Amino acid sequence: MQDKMNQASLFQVKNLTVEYHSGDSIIHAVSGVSFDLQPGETLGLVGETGAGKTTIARASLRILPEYSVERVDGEILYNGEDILKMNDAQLRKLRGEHISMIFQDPMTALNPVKTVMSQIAEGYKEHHKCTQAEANRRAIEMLEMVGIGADRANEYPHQFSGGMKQRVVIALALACSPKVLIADEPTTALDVTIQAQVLDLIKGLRNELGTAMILITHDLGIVADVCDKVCVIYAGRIVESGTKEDIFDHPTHPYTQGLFAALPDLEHDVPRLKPIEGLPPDPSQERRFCDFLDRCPHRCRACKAFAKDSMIEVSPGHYSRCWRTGSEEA
Amino acid sequence: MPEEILNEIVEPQERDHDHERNGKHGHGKRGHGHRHGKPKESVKPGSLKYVWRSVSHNKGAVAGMVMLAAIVILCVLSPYICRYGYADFNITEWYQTPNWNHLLGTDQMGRDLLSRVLYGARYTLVIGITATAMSAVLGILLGAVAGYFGGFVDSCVMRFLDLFQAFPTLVLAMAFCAVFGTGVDKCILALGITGIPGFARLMRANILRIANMEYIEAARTINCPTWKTILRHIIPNSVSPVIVEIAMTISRNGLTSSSLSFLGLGVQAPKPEWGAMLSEARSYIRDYPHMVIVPGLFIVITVLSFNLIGDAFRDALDPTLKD
Amino acid sequence: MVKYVIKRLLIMIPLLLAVGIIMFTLMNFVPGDPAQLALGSGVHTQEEIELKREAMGLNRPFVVRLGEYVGNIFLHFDFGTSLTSGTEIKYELMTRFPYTFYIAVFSIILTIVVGLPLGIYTAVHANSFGDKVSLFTTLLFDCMPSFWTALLLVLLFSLKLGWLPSSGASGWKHFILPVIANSLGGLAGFTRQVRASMLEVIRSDYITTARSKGLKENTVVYNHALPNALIPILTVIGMRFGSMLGGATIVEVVFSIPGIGQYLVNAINGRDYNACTGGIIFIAFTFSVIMLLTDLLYAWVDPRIKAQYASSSKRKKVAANA
Amino acid sequence: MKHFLALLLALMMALTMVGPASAETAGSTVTVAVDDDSFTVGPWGGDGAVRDWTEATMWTHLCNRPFIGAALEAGELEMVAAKSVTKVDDTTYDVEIFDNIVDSKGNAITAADVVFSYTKLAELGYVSEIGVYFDSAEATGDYTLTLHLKNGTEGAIEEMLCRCSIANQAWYEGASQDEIESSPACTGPYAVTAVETASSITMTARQDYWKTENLASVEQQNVDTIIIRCITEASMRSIALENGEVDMAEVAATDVSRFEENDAYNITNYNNAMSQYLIFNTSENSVCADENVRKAIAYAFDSMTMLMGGGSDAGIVSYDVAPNLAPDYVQEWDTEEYFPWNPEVAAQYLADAGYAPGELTVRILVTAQAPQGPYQAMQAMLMQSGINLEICAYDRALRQTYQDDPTAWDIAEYSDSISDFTTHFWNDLFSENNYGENGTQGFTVDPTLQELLVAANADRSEENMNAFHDYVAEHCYMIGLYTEIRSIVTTSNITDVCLQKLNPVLNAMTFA
Repeated sequence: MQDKMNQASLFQVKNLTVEYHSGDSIIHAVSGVSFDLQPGETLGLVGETGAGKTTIARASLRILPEYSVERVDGEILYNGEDILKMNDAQLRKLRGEHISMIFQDPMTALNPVKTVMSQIAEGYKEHHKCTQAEANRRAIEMLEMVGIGADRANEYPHQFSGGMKQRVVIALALACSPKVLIADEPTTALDVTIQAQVLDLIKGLRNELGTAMILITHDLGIVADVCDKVCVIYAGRIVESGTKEDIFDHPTHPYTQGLFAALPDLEHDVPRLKPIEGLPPDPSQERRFCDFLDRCPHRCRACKAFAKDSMIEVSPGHYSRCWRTGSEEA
Repeated sequence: MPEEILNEIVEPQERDHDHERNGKHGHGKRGHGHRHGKPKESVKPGSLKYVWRSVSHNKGAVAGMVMLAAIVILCVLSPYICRYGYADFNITEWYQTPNWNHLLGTDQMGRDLLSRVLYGARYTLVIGITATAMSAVLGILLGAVAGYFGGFVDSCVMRFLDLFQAFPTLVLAMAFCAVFGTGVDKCILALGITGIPGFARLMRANILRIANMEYIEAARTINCPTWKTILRHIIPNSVSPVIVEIAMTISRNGLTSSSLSFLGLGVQAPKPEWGAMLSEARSYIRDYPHMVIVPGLFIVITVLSFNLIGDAFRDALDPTLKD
Repeated sequence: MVKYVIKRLLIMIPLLLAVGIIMFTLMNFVPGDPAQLALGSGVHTQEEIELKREAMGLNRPFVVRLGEYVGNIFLHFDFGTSLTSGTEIKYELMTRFPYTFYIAVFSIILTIVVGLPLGIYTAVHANSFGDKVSLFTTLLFDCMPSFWTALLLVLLFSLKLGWLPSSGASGWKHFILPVIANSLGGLAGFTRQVRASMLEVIRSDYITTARSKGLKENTVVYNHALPNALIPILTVIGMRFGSMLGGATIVEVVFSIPGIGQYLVNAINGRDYNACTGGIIFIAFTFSVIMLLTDLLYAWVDPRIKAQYASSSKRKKVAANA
Repeated sequence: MKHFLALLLALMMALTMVGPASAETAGSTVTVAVDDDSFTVGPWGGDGAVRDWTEATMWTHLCNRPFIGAALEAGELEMVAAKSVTKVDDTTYDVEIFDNIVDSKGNAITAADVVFSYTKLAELGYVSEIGVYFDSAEATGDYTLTLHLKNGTEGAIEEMLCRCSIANQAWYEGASQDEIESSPACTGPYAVTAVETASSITMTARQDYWKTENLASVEQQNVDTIIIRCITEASMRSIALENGEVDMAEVAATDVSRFEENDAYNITNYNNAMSQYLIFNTSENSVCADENVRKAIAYAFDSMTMLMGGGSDAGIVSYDVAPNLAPDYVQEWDTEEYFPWNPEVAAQYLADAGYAPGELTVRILVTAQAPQGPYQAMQAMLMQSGINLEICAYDRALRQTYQDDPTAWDIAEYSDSISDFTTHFWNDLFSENNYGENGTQGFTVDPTLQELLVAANADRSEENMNAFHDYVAEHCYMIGLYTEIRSIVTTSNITDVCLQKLNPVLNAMTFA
C-alpha cells in the first residue's frame, strides 16, 4: 500500500469497503478503495457506470440509502477525523460547510415546492447563525456568481431549464464555501454546449474559492480538462492512480489502456473502434483473482499468482494493480 | 491466443471468516437472514410469479389466507358437521349463552348460532365476491375505454364517475334496494354497481401509465388492432393492481352489505347473512352480547383477511417499497 | 385563476341538472305509491288514497311534474315541498346541513390529526415494529362494521363510564362519540395513503440534497418531504370530506343526529320524490364545491400547478423570459 | 402548511359559536323520547308518533275523544274549544265556540278562523278522515258556525270535531315557513318555545291560557316544560332512559325486563292499537283459493309462539280479525276455540287439499323493516307440518304495491288500527266499497259476506256481529293473530300515564 501518505492531506479515504443487500444477495459495491486529496487539488474518479464511483461519493457524506446498506468498513478522514465514526451533530456540521456535493440529475435534485433562493439560503443559514435576510442576500450573491439574475431568485425549480437547474445546484453546494466539493457526474445529464459552460463555471469557482474537488465522471475528456490527479476504478477497486500526465501519457493497467483505445482519435481514422470485450463483472459475486481477468487481453497464469489487493508503483505517485506493471512495456 | 484462463468465484462462507464483521460501525441495517451464493433466476418485477413470491413471504397475508381458507372449509362442511340445521328452531332454548350443547349459544328463536354463522358465511362471501366480480368487469371495461380513447370519451366518463362518487355509497345502494327490492340478488346488484367507479379509475390510471410506454406505440406501428392491444398488452399489465382493488372491494362489500341490513334493506332475515344477524341482534346487545359479538367477529375476521391479502399484494407491487 | 373557477362552476350546472333528472325519473318509476305511504301504516280506503294523491299533485303527468320540479330548482332555486311532511325541502336541508357539516369537519380533522403523524411515523420507520402495530390496529378498526363500533362506543363511554351523552345533537358533547365512530373506520386507509406518499417522497433525490446541506433530520422530513407528500394526500382528504358531507348515515341513525344522511334514508323509504331528488342534488353540489376547493388548494400548495392556472396573459410573460 | 391547518381550526371555532344551543328551562321538566323524526309543529302536518302525542297539547280542537268509541250523542266527548254542538240533521251540525280563545301570540280566535282551519286542512289532505267526511263550513256569527258533512256515517262527526287543529288565519297566512315550524302561535295549553329540526321540541305551559275552569284532559298543565327528543334507535332509547337523559320512553318488548326489577322506573303497559292479522289470497291464481289449504295453514301454527319469535311474549292473542278494544266486540268470542295449533288437524286438511307433506309452498308478503322473528317462527312451525313458507320481505313502499297484485302472494301479514268500532275495522278489511271488484283485501268476492257485513254495520247487534264473525272463521278468509302490548317506561316521579286513544297525553300526567 502507498506508505508515504502524509498527514497534511485534507481528505483521505483508507481501505473503504461498502456492501449493499438486495433481495437475498450481497452487492460488493466498493472494496478497499484508498486515495487522498490535498487542499485545492482536483481528483478525478473515472470508471464505467456501476463501478462504485457514486457509492464512494455518498459514503463520504454518509448519505447512503439506509434501507439497503449492508456494511461500510474502512476510514474516511477529513482533517484527520474519521467521518464514518462521527455522531449526528458532528456530521451535520460537516455537511454543507466542509464537504458538499453536486448531484448528477438536476431535474430531481431540487425541491419542486420551494423557491430557488430559499433552498440556498436554508443551507447557508444552517451553518452561519444569521438572519433570514442575510441568508437571502448570500443566496442571491451565489446565484449571480453562477450566472442567474437576482430577479429569478423567487422562482421555482420547474421554471428553470436543465442547465440553469444545475447552476442552482452548484450555487447551493458552494454557498458555504466548503473545503471539499464532490461533483458526481455534474454534466452527464446536460447536452454538450451547456456541459462546457458548467465545467468552466466549476473550474472558475474552484480556483476562486480554492476548494479541493473530487470529480466523478466516465468522460475522459472532462478529466483531462479539469483534474490534477486521476484514479481509474473498475468493479469497486482502484486499478490505476496517478497524476493526469502519468495516466494520459503512459496508461499502464490493461483496463486503462482499453479505455483510451476505445476513444475516437482525431489524427487518424480507424474503420472500427476497439471496445473492451465482455461485460463488467457481477457485483454480487466476489472473484478470487484480478477482476479484469476475464476481459484482459494479457491474461495469463501469472495473473492468478498476483496479490489482488496490492498495487505496483510505475513511477513516483503512479500505481497500477497489475503484475505486468514495469516488467516490460505492453 | 492466451490459453483458457478463467476467474473463480469465491464462496461467501469461505469469505466470511477472513473479514471480521463490524455491524455497529457500518450504519447499514442487517440484511436478510439467509444468504445463498447461487444466483437466483431473475423474475420480472410485477409479473405474477414475482408478486406471489413476495406475498408468500408476508406473514400477514399468509395468516389472512389461512383464516379465509378455514372459514370457507367450515362453511362448506357446516351442514354436515353441525348438530343443528341453521333454521332449526326451539323456543325453549332461546337466548342461551355459549355452552357445550350450542358452542356459540343460541339466538332469540333458539336457533344454534354456530351453524347459522357457518352457513351464513356463504352469503357474505357470495355477495362480496360476485358483486366485486361484477364491478371489476364493468369497471375495467369502462376504465379501459376511457383511458385508451381519451379526449371527449374520457372526460365524459370521468364526469360520470365523479357523479357516482358524489353519492355516499350507502345512499346509492339504498336507492337501489328501494327500486328493485331487497334480497341477496338485489344486494349483489346494488354493491356491484356502486363498486364500478373504483375499478374504472384504477384501470384508467393504469391505461394512461402504460399507454404512453414505447411498446404500445410499437404495437400500433405494426398496425395491431386496438382491441388486440388492449387485450394483449394493457389488461395483462394491469392485472396486479386490479387484484389489490379486488381484495379491498370484497372487504368493503362485506361491510356495506351488513350496513344495508342494519337499515332494513339488503339480505332479509331468515337467511343467516352475518350483516342481517348482527343488525337483528343489536337490540339484545346489553342482555345477550354473544348474539352481537359472534357475527361481528366473523365479519371482522373475513374482512381483515381480505385486507391483509390485499395489502400484501399492494406491497409486492409498490415499487417504492423495493429494498 | 378566476377564469378557471368560473369554468369549473359552469360545468357543475349540467352535472347537477343531470343528477336531478336521473334521480327524479328513477324515483318516479320505483314501485311504491307515496300517497299511500304518506297516509301511514294501516288500511286506508281507495277513496282516502285518491284524495291524498290529489292533494300531493301526483295525478299530473310525469313530464309536467319533472319539468316543474327541475325548473323550480334551477330557475328560482326552490326545492319544492316534501310530499310526506309538506315542509319546504330547502328549509329542511338547511336546518339539517349544520349537523352533517359538524360531523364531517370534526371527523376530517380527527382523521388528519391522527392519520398524518401516524402515516409519517410509519413511513420514516418503515417495517419497524411500530409500523406493523399501527397498521394492524387501524386495519382492525377499518374492518369493524361502523354501527358495531358506534354501539360499543356508546356502551363504554356513555353507559359504563357516563362521561358522554348517548344520543341527540344539542350540545357539542353530543358530537364526540359520533365523530369518533365516523372517522375510526377511514383511519386505516388514510394512514396507509400518507405512508405510501411519504415513502415515495423520502427516497427522492431532493431529500438527499437536503440532507447533504447538513439539515436536521426533522427539518428534512417536515420541511422538505411533508409538503411534497401532502400534494397527493390533498385529493384523498378532499374526496373523503366530500363524501362525508353526504351524511354519515349509520352514525346519524345510531346517534339520532338529524343529518342529511338520515333525511335521505327516510325520503327513500317514504318514496318522497321531491325530498330525495333535492337531497341528492344538494349532496352532488356540496361534493363538486369541495372538489373545486381541493383543486384550488392544490395550486396554493404546489407551484407547478399554479403555473397552469395562471391567466393566459401572465403565461405569455412567463414563457417570454424563460 | 402550518398556517393552512390554523385557518381550518379558526373556521371551526367560528362555527361552533353559532351551533345549536339547548334552551334552558326552569320549573318541573319532563323529557320524552320518541322514535319518529319526521315531526312538524305547525297546526296541520303528516301522520306520526310525535304529532299524535303533541297536537292536542299545542293546538286546540273543537272537542276531544277520551276513549275509543266515545260518541257525541252519548255526551262522551270532552268540550275543548267548542262550547256546545247541536245536531241539525245527519249531515249538518251547529257549533258554538268560546269567545275568549287567544293564541300564544295574542291573536283572538273567531268562528272564521275555525272555518279557515277546516278548509285549509281539507285542502292539505293530511288527515284522511277530514278529507272523506268534510263537505264545507260557514261562520254564522263571531263565535258560531255550521259544519256540513258529506255523509252521515257513524263516527263521522266525532272524527270531524276531534281531528282538526284550530289556528288564527291572519297569523298563519302572514307567517314564514321558518316561524310556523319553530315558534308558531299555539292555541293549545302549551306553546312551542324551541325546535331543533328532527331532533327535539320544547313546549312550555302557557300562563295566559284562555280557559280556566273545567279543563278537558288534554288541557291539563301538570308540568311546566315538556321536551320531546327524537331517538330513532330502540336500544339507544333504553340507554338514554338508564342514563337519566330522558324521563319517559316507549321501550321495545325485549328491553322491558331490564326496567321491571328496577324500582326507579314505572312501567305502563298498554294495548297497542295496531292489531296483526293474516290475509288469505282467495283469488284463483293462488293455492289459498282452496278452503282446505287455508285451514291447513291456520291450524299449522300458533300465534303466541309466532309473537314470541319476536323475542318477547308481551301480547294478547286475537280471537277475531279485530282486536278486543271496541265497545261492540262480543266478549264470548274470547272463550271460543279460534284456530288453535293442531298439527293433526292441519295434516288432515292438507291431505283433503290433496298435498303430500313438503309438496305445498306458500308465499307470505311482509314488510322488510318490521322485526322478522315472528315470520321465521311461523315458517319453522309450518315446516313441521310439511308446508314450505317462503318469506317475501319488501320495503314498505314496494310491499304496498304488491299487496294489490293477486299473483304476487298467497298469504300476507298486515296490521290495522281500530279508531272507534269493530264494524269499522271489518269495513277496512272486507267492505266492497273499499276494494271495488276485488271484493276484499284478500280478493274474496262473496255476496253473503257483504250482506252480513252490512247487517252488522246497521245495528251492531250481538246476533249480527256473531253471524259475521262465524262466517269469516268458517271460511277462514282472514284470521286475527295478536296485538302487541307496548310498554312505556317512566322514571318513578311520573305516576299515572294518561292514555287516550292509546296515545299518552303528556301534560295530563301526575308528577310526584
